[in-house]
Amino acid sequence: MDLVVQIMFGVTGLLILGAAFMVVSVRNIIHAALWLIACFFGIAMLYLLLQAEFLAVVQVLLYIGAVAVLVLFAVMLTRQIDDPEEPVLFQRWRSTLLIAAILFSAVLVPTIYNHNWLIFTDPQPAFAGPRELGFAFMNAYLLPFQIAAVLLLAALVGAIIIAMEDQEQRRTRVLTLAEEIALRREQEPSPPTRLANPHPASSMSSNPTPPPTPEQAGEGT
Amino acid sequence: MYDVVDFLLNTQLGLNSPDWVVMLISHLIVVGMLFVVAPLQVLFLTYYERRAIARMQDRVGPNRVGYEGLLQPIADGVKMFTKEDIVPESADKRVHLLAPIVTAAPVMYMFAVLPWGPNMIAVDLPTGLLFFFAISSISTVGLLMAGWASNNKFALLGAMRAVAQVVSYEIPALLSLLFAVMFAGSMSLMAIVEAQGGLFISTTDVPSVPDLGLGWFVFTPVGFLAFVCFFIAALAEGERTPFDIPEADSEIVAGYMTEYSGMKFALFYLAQYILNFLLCAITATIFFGGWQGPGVAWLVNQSLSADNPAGNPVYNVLAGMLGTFYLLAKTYTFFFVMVALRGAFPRLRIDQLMNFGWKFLIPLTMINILSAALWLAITRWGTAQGFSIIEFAGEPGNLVRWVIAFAVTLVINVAAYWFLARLNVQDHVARQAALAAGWLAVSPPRSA
Amino acid sequence: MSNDTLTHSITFTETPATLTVVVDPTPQITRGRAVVVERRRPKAAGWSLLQGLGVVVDHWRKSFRKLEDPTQIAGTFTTEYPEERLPLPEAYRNMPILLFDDATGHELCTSCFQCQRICPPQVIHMTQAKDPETGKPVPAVSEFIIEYDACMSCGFCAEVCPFDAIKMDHNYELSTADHSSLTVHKAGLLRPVSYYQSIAPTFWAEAEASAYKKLEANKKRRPASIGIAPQMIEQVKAAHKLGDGQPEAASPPAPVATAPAPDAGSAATPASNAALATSEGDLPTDKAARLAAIRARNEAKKAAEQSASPAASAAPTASDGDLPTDKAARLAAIRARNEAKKAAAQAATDPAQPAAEGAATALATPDAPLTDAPPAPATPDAPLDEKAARLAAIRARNAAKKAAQAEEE
Amino acid sequence: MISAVPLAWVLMLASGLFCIGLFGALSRRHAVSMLMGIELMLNAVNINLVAFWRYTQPDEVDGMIFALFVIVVAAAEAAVGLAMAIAIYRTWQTVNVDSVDSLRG
Repeated sequence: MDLVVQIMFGVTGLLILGAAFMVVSVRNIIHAALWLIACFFGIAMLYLLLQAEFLAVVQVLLYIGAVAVLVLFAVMLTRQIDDPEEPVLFQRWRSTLLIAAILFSAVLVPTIYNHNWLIFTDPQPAFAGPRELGFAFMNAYLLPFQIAAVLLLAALVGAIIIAMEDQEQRRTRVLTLAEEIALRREQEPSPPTRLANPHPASSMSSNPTPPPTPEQAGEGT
Repeated sequence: MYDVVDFLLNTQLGLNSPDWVVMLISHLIVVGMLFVVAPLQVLFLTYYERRAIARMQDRVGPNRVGYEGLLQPIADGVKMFTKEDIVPESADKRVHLLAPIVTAAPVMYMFAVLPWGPNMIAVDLPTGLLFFFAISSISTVGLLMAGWASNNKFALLGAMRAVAQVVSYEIPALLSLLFAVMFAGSMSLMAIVEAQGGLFISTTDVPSVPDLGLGWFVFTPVGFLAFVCFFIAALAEGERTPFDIPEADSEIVAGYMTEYSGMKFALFYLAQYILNFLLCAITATIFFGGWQGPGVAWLVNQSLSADNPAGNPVYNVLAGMLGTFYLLAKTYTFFFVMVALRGAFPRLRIDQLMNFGWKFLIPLTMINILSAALWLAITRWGTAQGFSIIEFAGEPGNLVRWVIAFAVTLVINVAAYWFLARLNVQDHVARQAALAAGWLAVSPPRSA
Repeated sequence: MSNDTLTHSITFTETPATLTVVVDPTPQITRGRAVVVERRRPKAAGWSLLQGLGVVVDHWRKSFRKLEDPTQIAGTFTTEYPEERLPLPEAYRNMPILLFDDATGHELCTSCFQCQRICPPQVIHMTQAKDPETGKPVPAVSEFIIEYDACMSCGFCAEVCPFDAIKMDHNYELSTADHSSLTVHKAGLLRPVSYYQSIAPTFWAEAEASAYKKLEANKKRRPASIGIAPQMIEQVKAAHKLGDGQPEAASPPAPVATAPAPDAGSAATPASNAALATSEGDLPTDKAARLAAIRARNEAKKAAEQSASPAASAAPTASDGDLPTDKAARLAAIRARNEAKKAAAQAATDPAQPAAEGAATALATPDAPLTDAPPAPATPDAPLDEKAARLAAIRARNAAKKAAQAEEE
Repeated sequence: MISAVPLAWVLMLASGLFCIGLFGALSRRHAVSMLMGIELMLNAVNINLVAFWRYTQPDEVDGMIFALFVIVVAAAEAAVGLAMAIAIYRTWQTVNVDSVDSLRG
């Protein structure tokens, strides 16, 4: 039984580390995001191995269902033509690699191995489940819980404000052809021959408001 | 299933198999059954939908292949599987291949926590409800992969739309389900179903009501509002009309499925219909008592169990069959409603969809959570919880308390609905007026 | 511009009972170009959605009965096609057909070429019949071909026909896996008048009335020369004799053809007349024979091409010009006979088979005397057959020669 | 799990993940890639928290609570970070962070 668990742990660990490595090394950013999802999935599996079911489910729901999808979405929104010549990494990547390797081999590993951990060795412990979590959130951790909620709200509003397009730059409605033509005519009343304007959008942005007709001026749009 | 396999292997055959072998075999059997059931459901649902929508449009529907066209889905399936598998030249081949798998696999996982009958559940996870929606959110990744890997603008647009829609409607779906977790005190779907025994009043609210398996949550104002909200959100999650924006064929061909053919397309199709089935089933489970219905509780009482060693195992089978029958009947009823909605309503625009979700459904479900809390406080709390005002109505579990809770939550929910609807309509009217005032709803040019 | 002209202010006011539409008669320009339609606010948000759903479910509920008349707004309107069919309107037209008289078997077509001329896609082809003795053209058609696959169903041919001989059919089930079967010959085109009368009674009545009117006028004008065509007199008489025994309705709508035989007297033996009147004539023989000849040519060509090793020895002899002994040609003749038999099986008459066989033998021995070829009933067509067969044989020889040359090279 | 896999293994896994994430966050030029590196680091921390919870105090909820808070913060960070990436892209038409250097003297 121990061997089975060890094999499962090994597979999960390999999945996590391998996927994480691909995240930082793959050239295509979409592939990197997909590897990130694989890594998150491996971490959820690890949580299941660690008997933290609730966290595993939350990991899937929040990281894969929300964060990773958000990342993918953002990548697709900021799509640009990849220049194969352009380097993926900074010039200084060797030094950062060195820093990370030193951190791992000289600091983290010796610390982990030399510390004597206080291990709780009850073979059948009473696990804290979602019910206990709920009680803890409502009692001992109420204030942090509220603060986290406010943080989330702030992040939501902030993200919307940062990413919001300039409302004045865009039309709120798709015009019909008749409206489009009439609008163009209103904008440039003199040459009636220029019906087939190839760039209506650009002409729009240069002069977004039609000159107000008398009755419109009265209403104050 | 574990008991049955254990009985067969160790008692009948005397194999003395270890624990984990029994568990493995029993799980494999359950998984195998589910893997057979799921495609069969899809086959039936496609037929069912086509017949029903045809009737709604005064047509007959497929009735040529087999008796009344019952074999039509099989013919369609054969056609689908024999088609050529086309991968676009400039597609990202590996992601293109992976996308339908990533879309279809999570949907199969969702079967794991669906209770089919009393004690008939693959895994009774304590976090079942959360698991259900967590796993379903993985499918969106598959949609994005499909849209991106196809290297087709329609596919990408469809995927973007799908993800925006599914992610934003997951919020009202989960928020509207929170009340069930509060009522049942558990996220396990089995516990939620078991909390719905009774007769129009859940036995967890008033324990003295007779258990006819009709104490469905939908009979409370909280549950009803949550049901309406959840069903709308489920339509959006399952990409059903009127929320089928991601595959709006008049605008973006077939959305993220545009570049798929043959088996891969069939996988998408399969995933979609299984998801629809599961959403209907989860609606039935959480709001309409799942396998609960008249007679099931009686059969369960007669059956063999650890508490009742004198019971007859025939009743176990009968209870399971009746429970499954109730669940499937409810599920197909909801699917019929989905089909009727498809027949009745036109497709929404994406901005209408977002407005509806964020400005109407989410506030409404939040207010619904408030009234769910009130319901719990009124029906179950007392002096011990510091809520001594309610003590005049008697002990917790009293019918008077139930009536008070019903009235209070009804008032709150109706008022919330009315207020939010009015707010949204006013907003809409103001926008329309602004649009009517000029060709463009542009504000005056900036002074800069 | 037009923006300013289009503005009525329309107001819908819904009273409990009816919906009245109030249209302001004075056009007034309000807010530029918008048409303002004011509707009553629904009772509650989402109420109209439920109403819409109700309509759909109502249709679903009512759809289990059939739609009987168009005033109903719900009910299944599907016509389950192969089992049920909608009655076609009389004026429905699909493909042109040729008519012949039920009683006499007289074809109405006089080979005037009007339809061939007017046909926009030019899919009508016809050959005028000739008097076998004098060689002069007679007002009848010996072959009539319509390519159904290219026909556009315009109906011009039927409109232009002065003798009501060509009409538009109602049959629309023409799909076939065999493309060439859509080139329909005269035998496939002929329908009795009673058939057309059954599908389009009014139109036929009109046609008949106008024809009688014309006839009356002609009688007045040229009383002497009106009547049955002289070459038809004996046949008509014989047919009437027979028609006493056979009810008219029993005559099947299968093609009946009479030979444009000018010497009716010689062919007027009872036997031959019976053969004519019992619905199968000698036209199929003519057709079959020619078909056989054409096929024989094709077969010969094919055989010569295909039989590389066995015909290799025969090839030199073939190139010598000794065609009748040529193996390939004989093979072709045998095949032609088979084809002819098959064709004759369709016609299922005794006279057809000998004629076809005669054609085949004529092909095999092109120098055979004329008298060998067709037996009595087909006599009028014999020269035609002979000619065609000989032509085919010559062509077959040429094809064989060419094939042999190709092989030599 | 406890008897089969020592705590040090899980911590090693987490620290390895952390270092990979650190490398990614420091050396990728794409803004979203940097965010991904940060997500990896946060996840490594989460693994640690859950491992400590499981190995030392499975009957208490503190480890899970902290992990949940980390997840919340990570979600907020991802939302704001990606919004910034989109805003940057809209202004500069690129998301390579070293191209966004208008403050450089």
